[in-house]
Amino acid sequence: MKQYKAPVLLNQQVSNRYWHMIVNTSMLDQSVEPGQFFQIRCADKYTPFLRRPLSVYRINEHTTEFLYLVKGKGTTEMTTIEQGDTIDLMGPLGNGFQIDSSMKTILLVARGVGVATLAAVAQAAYNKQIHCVAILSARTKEDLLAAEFLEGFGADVYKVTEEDGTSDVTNVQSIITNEIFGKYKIDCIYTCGSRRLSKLAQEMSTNYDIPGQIALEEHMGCAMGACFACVCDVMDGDVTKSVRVCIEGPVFPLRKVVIE
Amino acid sequence: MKQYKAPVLLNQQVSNRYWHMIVNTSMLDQSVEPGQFFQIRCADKYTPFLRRPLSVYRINEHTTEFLYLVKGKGTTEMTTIEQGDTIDLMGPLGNGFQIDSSMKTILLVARGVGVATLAAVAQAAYNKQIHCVAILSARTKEDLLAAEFLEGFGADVYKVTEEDGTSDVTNVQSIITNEIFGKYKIDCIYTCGSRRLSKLAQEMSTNYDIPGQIALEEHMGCAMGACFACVCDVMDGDVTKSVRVCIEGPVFPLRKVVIE
Amino acid sequence: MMKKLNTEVKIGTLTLKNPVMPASGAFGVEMQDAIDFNQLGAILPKSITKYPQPGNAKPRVCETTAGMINSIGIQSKGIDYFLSTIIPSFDTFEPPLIASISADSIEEFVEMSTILGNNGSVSALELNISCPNLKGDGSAFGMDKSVTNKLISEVRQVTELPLIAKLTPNVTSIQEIAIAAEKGGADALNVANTLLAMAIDVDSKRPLIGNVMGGFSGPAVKPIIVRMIYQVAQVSSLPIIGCGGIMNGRDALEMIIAGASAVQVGTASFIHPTALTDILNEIETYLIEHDIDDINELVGSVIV
Amino acid sequence: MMKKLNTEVKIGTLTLKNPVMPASGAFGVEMQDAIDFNQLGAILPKSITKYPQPGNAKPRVCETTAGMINSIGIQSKGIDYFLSTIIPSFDTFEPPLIASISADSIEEFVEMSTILGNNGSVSALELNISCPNLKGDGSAFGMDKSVTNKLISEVRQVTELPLIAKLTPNVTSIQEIAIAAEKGGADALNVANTLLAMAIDVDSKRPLIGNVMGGFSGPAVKPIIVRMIYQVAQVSSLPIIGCGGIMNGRDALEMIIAGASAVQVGTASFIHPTALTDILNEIETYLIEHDIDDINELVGSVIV
Ligand SMILES: Cc1cc2nc3c(=O)[nH]c(=O)nc-3n(C[C@H](O)[C@H](O)[C@H](O)COP(=O)(O)OP(=O)(O)OC[C@H]3O[C@@H](n4cnc5c(N)ncnc54)[C@H](O)[C@@H]3O)c2cc1C
Ligand SMILES: Cc1cc2nc3c(=O)[nH]c(=O)nc-3n(C[C@H](O)[C@H](O)[C@H](O)COP(=O)(O)OP(=O)(O)OC[C@H]3O[C@@H](n4cnc5c(N)ncnc54)[C@H](O)[C@@H]3O)c2cc1C
Ligand SMILES: Cc1cc2nc3c(=O)[nH]c(=O)nc-3n(C[C@H](O)[C@H](O)[C@H](O)COP(=O)(O)O)c2cc1C
Ligand SMILES: Cc1cc2nc3c(=O)[nH]c(=O)nc-3n(C[C@H](O)[C@H](O)[C@H](O)COP(=O)(O)O)c2cc1C
Ligand code: FES
Ligand code: FES
Repeated sequence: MKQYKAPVLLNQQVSNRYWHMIVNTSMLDQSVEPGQFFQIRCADKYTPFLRRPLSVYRINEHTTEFLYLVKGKGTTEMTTIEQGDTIDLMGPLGNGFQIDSSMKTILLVARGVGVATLAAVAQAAYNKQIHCVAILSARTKEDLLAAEFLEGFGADVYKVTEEDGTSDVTNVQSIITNEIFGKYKIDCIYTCGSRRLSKLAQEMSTNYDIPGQIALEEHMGCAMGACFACVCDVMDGDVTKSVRVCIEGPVFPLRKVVIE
Repeated sequence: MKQYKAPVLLNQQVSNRYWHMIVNTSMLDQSVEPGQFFQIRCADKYTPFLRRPLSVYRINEHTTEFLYLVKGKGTTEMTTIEQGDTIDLMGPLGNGFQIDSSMKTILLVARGVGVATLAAVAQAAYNKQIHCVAILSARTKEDLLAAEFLEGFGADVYKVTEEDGTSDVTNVQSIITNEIFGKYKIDCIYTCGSRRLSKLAQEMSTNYDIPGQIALEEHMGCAMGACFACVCDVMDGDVTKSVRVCIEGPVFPLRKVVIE
Repeated sequence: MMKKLNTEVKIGTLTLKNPVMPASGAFGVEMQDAIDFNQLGAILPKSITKYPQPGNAKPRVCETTAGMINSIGIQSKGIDYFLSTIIPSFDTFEPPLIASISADSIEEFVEMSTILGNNGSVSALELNISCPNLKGDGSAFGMDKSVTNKLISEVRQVTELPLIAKLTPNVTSIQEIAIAAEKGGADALNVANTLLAMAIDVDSKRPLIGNVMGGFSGPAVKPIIVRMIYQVAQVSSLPIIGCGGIMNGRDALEMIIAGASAVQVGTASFIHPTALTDILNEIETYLIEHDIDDINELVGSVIV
Repeated sequence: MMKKLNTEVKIGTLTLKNPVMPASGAFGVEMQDAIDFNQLGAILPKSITKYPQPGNAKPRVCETTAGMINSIGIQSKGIDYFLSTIIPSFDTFEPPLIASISADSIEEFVEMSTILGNNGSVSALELNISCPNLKGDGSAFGMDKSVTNKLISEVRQVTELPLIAKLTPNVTSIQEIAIAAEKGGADALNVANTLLAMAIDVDSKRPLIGNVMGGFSGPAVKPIIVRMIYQVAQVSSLPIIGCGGIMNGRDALEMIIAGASAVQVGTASFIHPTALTDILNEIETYLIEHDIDDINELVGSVIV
């Protein structure tokens, strides 16, 4: 983990609420894994004060891409960054997803900007010749991002939205059990972005005995494991254990996390 | 006095420590006088926090120009403003110089960036067909700014610098009494930018019974007369009276100010 | 159909048409060029002293990260000038005038309150028992609960006007002082005056304020003030006027939600001369957007 | 010829090779990726409690203008884990290790100080008598001068190690508490812990911190801390460790000039992971540029 000033190659609005940024990260002295994240200094000011965690969306040889939702002060500032500017980032941070080459088919369950995190999984899976099936959930069709990107990697993508009335948990559950489990033998479930869908994925994982991995989000201070701002609970056998998302996560075994 | 976002037409370094900015002020609903100033928000951040007072350097029909010394946080931020950006300014503020058309010849005594303030006087004097004689004092020849600008308005310019060893008060005094008073009948002395030169100008004004005007600088809070941050003392007959530079000044009768 | 928006709030027996007023010392009649005074909830000139007072050494202001320090030292032309000149200068404006009093002793507070309490143009008194610029290294009446109680009780005897105690944040327990002021008979509590602070130029090694220490204001201090408003609201039933670090409507709303019935805005006007009226507009927009008819519903509505 | 620069400072009997160390709670062994720990004046892990403690509700941090609020609540695995795991994790680093103790009672402070005082790897104890996150609405031992005095005196009986009292800024008179700590036998004073603060999201009306209130740190608070360092330096001859809002070398120097012999840096590391060593470098550059051979010449050199 180091701090860098990385040249911004692109920073572009891709839908109503989402932006896409590509930065030159050829100076990194370490490889980046899907599920890892960077701490971004959104502006060279003291307001917004804290860095913002963004996971990697696409990992390329010399560049790293982010897909971000414009939510509050920090991400709003980020939209003012222009191509040619530099961005101050620190990372890569945390532990990424495990994507075992012996797997044949994996299931991605992403809600909203959670797809940013799982897109990197699809990319890595493709490189390892693992087939992806993905459920993408979003408020509106416009917010259903990265579907084509995933399809480009050969993924079968199921889209559900509030707009279409298809995104309720029961429907997602029936898609998984009836359609997906009917067609594929899933070796691992990956999820990110929604408490409700994570709970569902956790149930599926337990009921069908499929391993799973989840990327969690917590508000962060240091992002270096020092401050204990970002804790969440995981089960260690029968006891709950407090872990730091920034350094012990953000990816955890799906069945172990205590989803609040 | 109002607050405006004014388009910046030029912001350019003119010497080692000085920058020149031209802003489009065609939206002003009031005329600007030499000696008046604007409160500039140097950056859209809370650090630097306070606005910075800059007096007008040149006053044109649709534009206003500033000449500023890069001194601390605020003026350093100002140098990052680019043509096409807007700048947040409030003004015009304060009382300007009085330049009575009946005068024939006036003397300007400026030190350092004080010339920015007096340049506007030279410009106005030219328009009123008043002849200007100016002593410009600076650390180095490079810092002797606006000399050509004054000469363009027909001013006779005497330059003194530390570099040349010519800027000590005794030498300036001898230039005034021997050379300038020998050649011209001075109707009014205008000064800005140096405590020592102001004292000298004040003495000359008293000893030779020439009226004078001085533009003062004080640290400001509100610049609207409300906070009493910017006070200085002037003589009101035999008693000293506290006045606010922002609203009762920045220009005062030279003989009345108590130069600390 | 637009519902009618109620922005009226009460400070003791005084009704303000809206909760936004200037903070003492950061407002003067000179600002009428910048904003329409008739839109304000109240008018509140700089604290006055009994006798003319020269104020402190310069520099009197300096900036810090997201804030400023001031040590003006209540430069004042005295109460006579206030009566003869300052009060009449606001005569043509509608909002009630609140006079802020600064004094060196309880007796002087009583004396000045008697005079101002009998002036028909003054609608309420704010007792500045918290100015950190007085002699005595930043100490203030408002740092001691029994002094606070005694001071307010004695002033209470001489006037019927609503009394606002302006508390100092430089205390271990603002609740204790708030309770003392309430028991003394205050009608409202201003939370709070400036925090005592200092800044040094590392090159010259000199303090950036002529008077060495001064009062710290601006957005940097807001989280401390919000906390104090919340704390005071837990122990006192008096209306609270929130003051310290408000830069925009959301900051004002934060204080209202924490427990303030009204707010004062000082430093923000130095950065944005139209801050006072902008803030009022932003509050109104928020009320409409959140479908709140009466601002009083928001007061102390924080969900903990 | 380059003169030799002395950056050594003394904290009681403990000599630090330079005045820059981390602030408790904003530093951990995990940060060795970001900076070279061997450059630090001291190593100072997060405050520990006697028993394991879960910490507070989430969110535990939020940002404010030029600062942040935290309410971690001393999440700790207890003193046994500290002895068995945390201390050894710093074994390979040269700087002395200062253990920060947080406890619920004087007896517990004494007990923990006895244990840590007898551990050969611990070079000094910092007594966190100021954590505003404990039960009791942000109150702390360090808010009361007699409690402070008693606490330090009792700990003084059980250990020879240098004792640093970490004071709370949430008091009316930090001088009073400083004197009480000095009389109790403290070897140094940390000025200061975080300011009690609160922030509310105006849309949800919920506090931005799960625990409602929390400790305020970062550049916003610096002017308050500088003032307190200056005030304490006037009344106490103990070395002061300045802490609160340092973001760069000039901020650290400001505190040193105000009266601090050393400084702690917390929040800055969250923004710039290399802040600690950057600050040290900036201090050294300043000393060279200002032709100062010994940093101790700067301590308290403010010209008033
Ligand atoms: C490991 C990790 C990876 C993430 N990856 C992505 C991503 O790829 N794309 C994306 O759009 N978002 C991602 N997020 C969420 C993203 O960090 C927040 O949306 C962002 O911090 C919001 O900042 P803001 O300034 O827009 O909002 P504000 O409301 O101004 O934020 C205020 C504070 O709350 C924190 N905060 C708010 N929401 C979250 C959240 N969901 N998680 C953590 N902190 C939060 C902010 O960091 C900041 O400290 C990720 C979060 C984590 C923890
Ligand atoms: C009426 C008036 C007109 C001025 N006109 C000009 C001009 O045309 N060109 C020019 O270069 N300078 C002018 N100055 C001085 C200019 O305001 C300061 O140089 C500038 O504020 C310094 O800001 P800084 O951020 O660079 O320095 P910093 O050291 O960061 O400033 C810190 C604080 O001190 C204040 N300050 C520092 N020096 C002065 C000063 N001399 N006068 C008032 N406040 C000061 C700043 O405004 C700020 O609040 C004028 C000052 C006044 C009062
Ligand atoms: C320049 C200046 C002068 C002030 N003078 C006074 C005063 O005379 N009386 C008073 O009660 N408060 C005075 N204050 C404090 C303000 O009224 C207010 O309490 C404080 O500035 C915090 O609010 P703000 O952050 O909105 O400025 C002054 C503040 C400033 C900045
Ligand atoms: C996340 C966080 C956790 C903290 N935990 C502790 C702690 O355990 N013990 C302690 O004495 N101080 C703790 N502090 C306070 C810091 O040590 C320091 O006093 C404060 O943050 C001010 O310094 P800064 O502005 O440099 O951060 C903590 C601060 C932060 C931001
Ligand atoms: S953010 Fe500090 S420990 Fe995770
Ligand atoms: S700057 Fe406020 S009165 Fe002049």
